Amino acid sequence: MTATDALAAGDGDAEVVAMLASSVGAFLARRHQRRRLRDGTGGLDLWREMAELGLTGLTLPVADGGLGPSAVAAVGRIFGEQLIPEPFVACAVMPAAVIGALDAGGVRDELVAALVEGAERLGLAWQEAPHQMAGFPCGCRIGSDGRISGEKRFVIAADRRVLVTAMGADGPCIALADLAAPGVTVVSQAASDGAAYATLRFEGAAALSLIVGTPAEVAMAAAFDLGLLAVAAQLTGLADGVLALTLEHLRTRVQFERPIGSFQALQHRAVDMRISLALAEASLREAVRLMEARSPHASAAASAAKARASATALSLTKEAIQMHGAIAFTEEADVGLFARAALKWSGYLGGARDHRRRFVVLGGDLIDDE
Amino acid sequence: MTATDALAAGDGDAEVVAMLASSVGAFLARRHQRRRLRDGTGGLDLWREMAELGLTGLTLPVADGGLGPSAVAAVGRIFGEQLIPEPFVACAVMPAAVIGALDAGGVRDELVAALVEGAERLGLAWQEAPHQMAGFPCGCRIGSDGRISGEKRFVIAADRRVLVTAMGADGPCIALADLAAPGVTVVSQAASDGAAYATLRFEGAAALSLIVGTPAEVAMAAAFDLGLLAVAAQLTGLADGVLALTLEHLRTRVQFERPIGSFQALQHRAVDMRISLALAEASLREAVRLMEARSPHASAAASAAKARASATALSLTKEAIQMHGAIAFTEEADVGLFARAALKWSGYLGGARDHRRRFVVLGGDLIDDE
Amino acid sequence: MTNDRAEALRAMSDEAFRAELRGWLAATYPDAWRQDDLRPFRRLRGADWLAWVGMLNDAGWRCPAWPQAYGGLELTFRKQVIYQEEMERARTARLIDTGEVQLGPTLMIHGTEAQKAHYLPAIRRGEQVWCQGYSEPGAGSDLASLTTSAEQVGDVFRVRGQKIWTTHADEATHIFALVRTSREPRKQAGITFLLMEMSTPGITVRPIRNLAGEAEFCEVFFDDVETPVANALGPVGEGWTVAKALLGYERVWIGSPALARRALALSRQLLAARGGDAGLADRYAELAAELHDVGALYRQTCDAVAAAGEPGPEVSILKIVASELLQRITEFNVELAGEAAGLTGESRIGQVRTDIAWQYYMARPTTIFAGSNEVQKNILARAMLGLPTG
Amino acid sequence: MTNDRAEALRAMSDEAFRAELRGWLAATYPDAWRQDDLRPFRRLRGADWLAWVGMLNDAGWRCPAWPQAYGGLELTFRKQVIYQEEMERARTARLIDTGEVQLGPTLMIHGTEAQKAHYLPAIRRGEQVWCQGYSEPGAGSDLASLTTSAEQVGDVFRVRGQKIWTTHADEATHIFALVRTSREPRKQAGITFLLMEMSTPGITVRPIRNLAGEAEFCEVFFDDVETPVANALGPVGEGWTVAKALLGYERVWIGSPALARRALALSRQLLAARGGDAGLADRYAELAAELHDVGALYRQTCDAVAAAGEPGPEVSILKIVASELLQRITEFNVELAGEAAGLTGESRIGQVRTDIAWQYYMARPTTIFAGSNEVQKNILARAMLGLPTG
Repeated sequence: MTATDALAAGDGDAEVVAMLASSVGAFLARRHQRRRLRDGTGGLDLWREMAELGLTGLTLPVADGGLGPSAVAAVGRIFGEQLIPEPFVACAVMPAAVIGALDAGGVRDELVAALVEGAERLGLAWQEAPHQMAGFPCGCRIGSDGRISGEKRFVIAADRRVLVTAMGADGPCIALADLAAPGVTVVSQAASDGAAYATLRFEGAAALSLIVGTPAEVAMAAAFDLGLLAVAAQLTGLADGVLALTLEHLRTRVQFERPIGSFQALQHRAVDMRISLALAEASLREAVRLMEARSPHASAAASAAKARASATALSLTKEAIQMHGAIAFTEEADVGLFARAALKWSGYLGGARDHRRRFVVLGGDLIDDE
Repeated sequence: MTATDALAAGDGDAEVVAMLASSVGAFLARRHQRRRLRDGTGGLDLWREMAELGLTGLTLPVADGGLGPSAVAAVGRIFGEQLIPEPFVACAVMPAAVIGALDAGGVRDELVAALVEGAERLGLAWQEAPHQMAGFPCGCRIGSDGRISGEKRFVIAADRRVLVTAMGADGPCIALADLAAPGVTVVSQAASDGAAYATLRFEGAAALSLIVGTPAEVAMAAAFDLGLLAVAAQLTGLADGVLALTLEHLRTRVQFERPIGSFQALQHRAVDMRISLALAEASLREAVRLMEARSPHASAAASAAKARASATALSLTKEAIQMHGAIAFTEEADVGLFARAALKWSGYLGGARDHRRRFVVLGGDLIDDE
Repeated sequence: MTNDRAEALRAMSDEAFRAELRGWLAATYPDAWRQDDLRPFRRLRGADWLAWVGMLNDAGWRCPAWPQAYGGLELTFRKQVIYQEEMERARTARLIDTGEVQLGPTLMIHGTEAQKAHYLPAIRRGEQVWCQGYSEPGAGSDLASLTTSAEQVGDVFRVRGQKIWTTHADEATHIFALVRTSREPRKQAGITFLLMEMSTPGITVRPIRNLAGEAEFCEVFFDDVETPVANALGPVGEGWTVAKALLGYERVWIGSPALARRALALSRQLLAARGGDAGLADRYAELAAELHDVGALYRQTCDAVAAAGEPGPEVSILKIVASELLQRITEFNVELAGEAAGLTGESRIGQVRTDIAWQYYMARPTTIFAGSNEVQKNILARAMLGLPTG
Repeated sequence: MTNDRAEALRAMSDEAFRAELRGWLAATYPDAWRQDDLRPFRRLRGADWLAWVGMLNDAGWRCPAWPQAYGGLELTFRKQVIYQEEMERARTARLIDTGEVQLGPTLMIHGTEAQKAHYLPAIRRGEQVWCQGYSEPGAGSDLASLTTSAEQVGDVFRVRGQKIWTTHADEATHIFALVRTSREPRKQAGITFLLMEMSTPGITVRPIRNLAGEAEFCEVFFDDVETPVANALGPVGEGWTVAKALLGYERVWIGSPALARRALALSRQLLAARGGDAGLADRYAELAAELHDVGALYRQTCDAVAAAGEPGPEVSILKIVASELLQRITEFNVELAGEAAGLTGESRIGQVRTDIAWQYYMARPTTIFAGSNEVQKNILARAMLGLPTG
């Protein structure tokens, strides 16, 4: 049973998801090499090709062509295993979840089209400080005139426009802002997976309010949980990929006239790595299951999956470096690329400790008790 | 270099301490078998013999025959390695530190004599709840009429009388109470090292105030730090003993036609055990050095040593059980005795987490920075 | 119990089956036997054991995995999983029934008709209580090096030697044991699977008190014990193969995190008794999230077994993670209890009536028994990861 | 520097010596070179390296361990410890001086008078910058399997092969390398310790960019490089023994927790920037207490070496604990930084100007180089614990 099969198992659209995963795999084999990671993302052309495969609108409602959590997880795993730097989570999974929640009409139609066609990478700017969980931090305000002020951080790769969360007179609001508009400053900084993080500063910049109040909160919460699921899937795929690389190294690297994988101390550590991966896969599948079922425990399970995947990706890449020895420390070694991406993704949308705390706050520890 | 040598190194009284350790070692080889642990402590006769060796007054001032921290640590290590259940810490190290601080005169002379002759095991009742650090918890009050009310917990093996900490009108106070007096209830419960824990309840019981105010606080603080040092030494000795037992097992137990100590995975774990022990020994020596030097950092170092020793004793006994296999789980196996004593001593006077916190609160993390 | 009963249960939907069992347990199971904070890993022994087996028989819940031909319920694996889940949910005490779980399935494969007719009904009714004689003082992880011998003298085997770690041997009426009937170059050859009555002259049992003060395991001594050659199960000299077949679904259940869940429920209460301590809460969250993940892996593995029919090597992962997590949680409870962990016997911490040392000790052997975790990792390294031998 | 200077330092009390060095560093050491939150493990390179060696020479602080006969200060081990401590305390950048620390002592033991006269003064003055050519792509932990060959042709060796992980080879003027001069049954035999100028025709250096984006290590290729036979250090074929002698006190310094201390200072600031988080504070306390214990072990080991004269196998323990602790602290800093750990290059967290990924990456090789921790544990298992071989 492959990981993708496993994820798809029990889902009504299993066949669709399997077909999607297979076409994504074929596409990436053609378009992507890990080495590309050093050079940043592939730009809008590549993004458009991904859109053609249907990857940018997976979290839209079914009526708009969305496929739901199991598809998100299946694609996320492939992005992780192949270390794809394209901003799948930040510019597809999360914005699509918000856009799908908008009232029908002009702006929604235009945004859905932009997403589905891959015409631009739309960002979702919600976070204002490290370690923040979803919600509406109060630093960013929107006036009744639609002007936004405040700062957003850790925003990934928006090309032209960005969805921004802000507090207004009528409560939480998600608005659409143009990055080229007066009063918007964008400062980008390279990040270790190849996709930059940006800080956006709004100083009375014009924005278009899209959704307000409880619906805005619900949309943002859904986007966050789907984002968690997707990053957890990427991290799990990453862990899978780096373990495969390491096992291959253990089987073939000879020192002291033996393949180093025949040394028992390394064997036991390799088994521990495999066990961590098994738990990450299990936690991810559980989150998919509960999200597909729209369970009240879905958010807790998404946090558990993100926590486990973050911890697993960090520990497996560290062990992989140690087992590869010095060669792992060179910039050109693939194992180092896994370590760099793990560093970024494990912290993105909150780290292991943050999400274990959220898991308990949401009552995840009580799911199995009466 | 033996552990005892190492502990004595750099101390002015190194020779005296070495002689003491040697005589204690010889005495215990004659008087004690580990097996005795199952049957509780050896009673007052054995205590008196220990007193004759000078073990009960080690923390008295030099003028009263005390030998100071390095002697406490050296003796504590032997008690730990041999799993001696006699209440060395609770009825010698800690009460002697308090008694030594009393004003010269009648009661002091009598108590010093009782200690040094081993006429009775005097307790020090200060604690009122688990995880408490030294100080004067407010649950126990002493009136101006010398009557005490309140409850003390985790008191070890007082025969007849006990030193009690209480809050009075004039501030903190250490008083002397008779356990047989009206208004005193003693409830004992067996503990896993063979020496029982008692809960003492005072309901207007008569007591004799011995020391009040800041001097009482200073005396209690000194008793606590010396107690920490002594338990840390016992735990370090215990870790040393159980590692020796385990290494012997690894060298001799044959499975799959090989001594199991030839398996690399177990070798690396055995090295990790030895490393833990090395850190416990180092932390203990550092605490001895700073206490001997009356350094302002001595309390922090004592907490570091207790934290490290607690964690090491627990982890080494767990690993020892695993490496011994099923046999370790029998009540008659020595390795189980080590596990049981580790369970008691690692929590006694506060566990690893408690003491790491105290270490930071006392600024121990800043010792090496300017 | 009749075939009608089995058929009725088999005909039910999974949900109805679950509701039926849950209702019966709620109505029937004695509170005194339930696992609680004092005895979170409680097992039934002696008269309680017999009484519970009798209740299961009377109400038609006995032997869920056995074929109807032998009086079992012949439930689907999915319903067996539900059966385990509901027992755990009701906090029923663990029932060590070596006859039902281990010997029974082996008899069905390797037993003669006479053996099956003689033993299986008695096992089901609880009239025979079986124990397993495998380990020896010199043969633990390396079981094939066993030396207890059985010499054929006419139509009897004369058995000499010693077994150890025999669970509940002091309450068993019968024992099945691996004995050496010949010396062969390959250690696994020449071993025979032998059935014996505990009352046979020459068998002596010595219970072993464990760290927690309980007599859970025994030594069993064989001093020229004579047992009919007909009591060999399967061919003489083929006992290693017979014993190997015996694992089956047992390997799934042993990976259940039910005990870890009991232990964490205790953690939650001890943590509450400490009053908001954020550092300890972080550690609790870590263990709780791990339990969640292990629980997910366990359920998914059960689903995979239900689909595939046979457990693969990956069930060893469950045994490792469930046992190690159980230990870590009991260690956390020691930390939470502080000084009280040093007490022997019952103690009260806040409102919790518990015995911290007992649960700590009882969790120790889970990483040692049923194939030590080290041996499991050796096997996984080769079977699952394809790592080379030295 | 004169012998007078060395004699003056030797005559000082330890305390006076410490005060003298501390005062000089405070007055002289450029702030720009100090380790800080941005570059907690900073090393000097290139022109800075040359400038600092020049300052040390000018002020009479160069070569503290060398005998006066070779222009060194010939300090007691105790004073060498103080020298290290004060350098660390002043947060001076690490100075990788393979010539002073590694080659120098070996030359003093195995060098001919001509070799000593030619190389030692130049090393001391900083005119020769040496690098070490040991590891090869196929010979890492198993160094004895090296294959770079040196064929004797008349009075020259003709060297062919490749070295890797040669620190700072791109800035070195000279290299000492282990090369194979004959094939022997025992892998360690037939190896020769060879000295070469980097400018010799046929030597090519390729810097390797590392995970942190720095070119710290190099590959060095030997393409029919001819070097005089007289450049062998020690007997031809005995290079393994010559190289072994080279460890000495270096094994003590490598176990210093100075880098871990720098990393924890960063943790403290990041923790403060987070504002009271009790869960993280507990983790900080754990690491801080461990640093305290490792620091105590380090100082005690230094004292023991000062007393006994020679480091024993237990110094390997220090290398293991110092490197693993350093890694754990850098991982904690990653956790503290959260999303910011994913940034490449300088970032600001609260008031801290730092580079989280850089310190995380730079800590990785400490458990791999200078004898991987796994190899160290193999050795300790035998040498210190007396565990048997398989």
